[in-house]
Amino acid sequence: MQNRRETLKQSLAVAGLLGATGLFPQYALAFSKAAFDAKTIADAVKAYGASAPVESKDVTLTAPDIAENGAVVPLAASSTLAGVKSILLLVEKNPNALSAKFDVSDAIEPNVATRVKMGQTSDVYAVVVTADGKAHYAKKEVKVTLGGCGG
Amino acid sequence: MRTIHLLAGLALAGVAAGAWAQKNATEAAIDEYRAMLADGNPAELTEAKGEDLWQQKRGPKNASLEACDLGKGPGVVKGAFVELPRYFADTGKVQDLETRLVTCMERLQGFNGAEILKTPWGKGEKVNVDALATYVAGQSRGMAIRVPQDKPMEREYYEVGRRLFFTRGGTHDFSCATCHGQDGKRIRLQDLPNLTKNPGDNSGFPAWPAYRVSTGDVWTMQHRLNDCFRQQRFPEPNYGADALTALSVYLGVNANGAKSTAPALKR
Amino acid sequence: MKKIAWILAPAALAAVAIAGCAALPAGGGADLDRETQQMLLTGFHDQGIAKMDRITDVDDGVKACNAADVAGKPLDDATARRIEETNLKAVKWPSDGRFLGDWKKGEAIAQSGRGQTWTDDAKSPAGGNCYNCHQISRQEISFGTLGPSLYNYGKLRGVTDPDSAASKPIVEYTWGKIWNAKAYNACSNMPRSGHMGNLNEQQVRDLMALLLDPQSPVNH
Amino acid sequence: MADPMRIRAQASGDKAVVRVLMSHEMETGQRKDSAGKTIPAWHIIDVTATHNGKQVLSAEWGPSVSKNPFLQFTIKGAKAGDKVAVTWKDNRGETRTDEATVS
Repeated sequence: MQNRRETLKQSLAVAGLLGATGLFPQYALAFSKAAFDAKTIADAVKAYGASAPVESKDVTLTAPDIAENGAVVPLAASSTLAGVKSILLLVEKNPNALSAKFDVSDAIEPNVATRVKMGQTSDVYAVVVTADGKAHYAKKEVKVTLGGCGG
Repeated sequence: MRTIHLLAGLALAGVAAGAWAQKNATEAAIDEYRAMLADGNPAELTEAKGEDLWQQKRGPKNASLEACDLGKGPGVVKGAFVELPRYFADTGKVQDLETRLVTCMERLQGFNGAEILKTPWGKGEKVNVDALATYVAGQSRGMAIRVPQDKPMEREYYEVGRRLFFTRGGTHDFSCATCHGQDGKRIRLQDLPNLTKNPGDNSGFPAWPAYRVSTGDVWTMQHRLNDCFRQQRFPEPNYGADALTALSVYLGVNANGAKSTAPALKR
Repeated sequence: MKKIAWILAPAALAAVAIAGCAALPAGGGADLDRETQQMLLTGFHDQGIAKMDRITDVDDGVKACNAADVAGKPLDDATARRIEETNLKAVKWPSDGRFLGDWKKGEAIAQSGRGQTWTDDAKSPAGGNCYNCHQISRQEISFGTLGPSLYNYGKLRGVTDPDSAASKPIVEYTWGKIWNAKAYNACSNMPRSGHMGNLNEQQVRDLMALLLDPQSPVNH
Repeated sequence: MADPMRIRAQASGDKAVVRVLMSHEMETGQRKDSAGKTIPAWHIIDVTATHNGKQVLSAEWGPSVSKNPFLQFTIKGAKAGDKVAVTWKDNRGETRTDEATVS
């Protein structure tokens, strides 16, 4: 069970990642205050209230536990939520966290897959934004291993 | 005293079991990763490019390669890959897929074969040889390897290849057999096919050309062997050298009966 | 001269073929050995720091192991002992008597698979290639299995104080093994890291610490 | 000109799964060449897909999508014989469109 403080931290981490993408001006402030000290958490929560991203079991992120090679990491994201507008794939520890943003029409299922580069072991997030402007996410850690002869 | 020994034994068994369980979980995760990538191998892009190059009129003679004899008669592509390397009477040599393609590019299209052999990886006509090899290999997908040993020179190359395979050298005393002479071993998390056995598994000889995830391009067998020798800390083999063809004959004959997976997807 | 011999060789082989001989060249193994050497000489070239002497200038012990592999038989005991003795004599022991360095540096050396290839430069320090073949610390899950697991290496061997007299035999053996693996196993798959100049004395000390220092993650 | 894509669109039931492979370097702009010079970023920034001419998906990509990108999505109500087209555009302004028939 996550306690409330941890939940807030994670929510803000996602808000921070989203803010860093520049695609969601409403999260930009959260990013600028992404340092996880108590004051910032309090401020950011006040600023965003209910619209802070929430972890949701209605979002499914499919990713390997271990990537044999960080150059190609298969990721798939889907959702059972109604009114999905966009699906984002983010790698927390990449130089640019956002890998891809898919704008989904009613003509396709909210279910996309691609492959991304990961510089190191990191949490990966699938964020689903619904028509009401809310962000829902799933996350998973993907371990990136060293391989081959290494020379 | 006995109790202490017993406890120590248990502790050691615990450590060993822990390591084993971790290894299995890791291996299962790596298998899962590979399965996720199996559908959608970028080698398909190279294959399509190679098919186009095969049919295109190119080179000083403005000719296609459709009359190229890869060992099963002019223009026969299907099934050619699984029977290479083989002896070719018109060159008097045992040739592998890449050197044979260079011969065709020289004779049919008028390219300078010696120039192509000297071209660095990823440049000029070398890229096209790689694409052509990928296309040709793809046309034998799922077929059993049957590298011939009918001609004396083919048998001689097998024997020389076998000797090269066991040649230690360089600063690390590595031979091909150091890594590829036993069953069930790995470097880091990568499984090492035992290349001394027949038919072995089809992740060795029958997998190349292959798309390499780590480099983001297709490597032919020539390129694979070149980089093996680099990691062996040997001097560099010449592209198309008889030594590499001989090694390929050894690997190919050992793989006879295994199903071709080329162009495969590799780490 | 070499070139002429090379051109003549296929002609000789063709003659064998015409004679309808289904077997290999009349000279058998010796001819094939010569042809193998010839293909090595004509099929490789100097590249970067990797020069031809790496395949022409191979010591007799290595040659004997190669021949044994080709024959498919292990070396006879006497030859194996002789190779091991020669290699053991060549082990250079630590100049100041200190066997252990810094396990943290040792871990970095064990992780690195770089060094001595034609794409490496002679000035940058080489790695030990250790994780390529061995499990070492528990934290690193990407390890090879060509060599035995070295996890708990010191602990399993009862090394609580590497400086103690009781630990001396295992400490010395470990140094010798890293410096020149063929001192204990004539045809070992393990590189002779010190002997061949791949790792320097300090790097070997650091690897020793990784394996034997009770503080190293290898031992807890 | 950029090499063609590989598009496979397979109908199953009342939908079609589309798998796309694109030929692109996807250079991150973070890497250096052997001389130590930064290799400039060069990657796909925009992908769109249409079903019988009607746009069904648009995507924005960063440099961390893998080289020779793979994309999979599922079109509702697509059947054998329908046309699926995919277009990408990169940060140098180069673009490529390929089309496949649902099978």
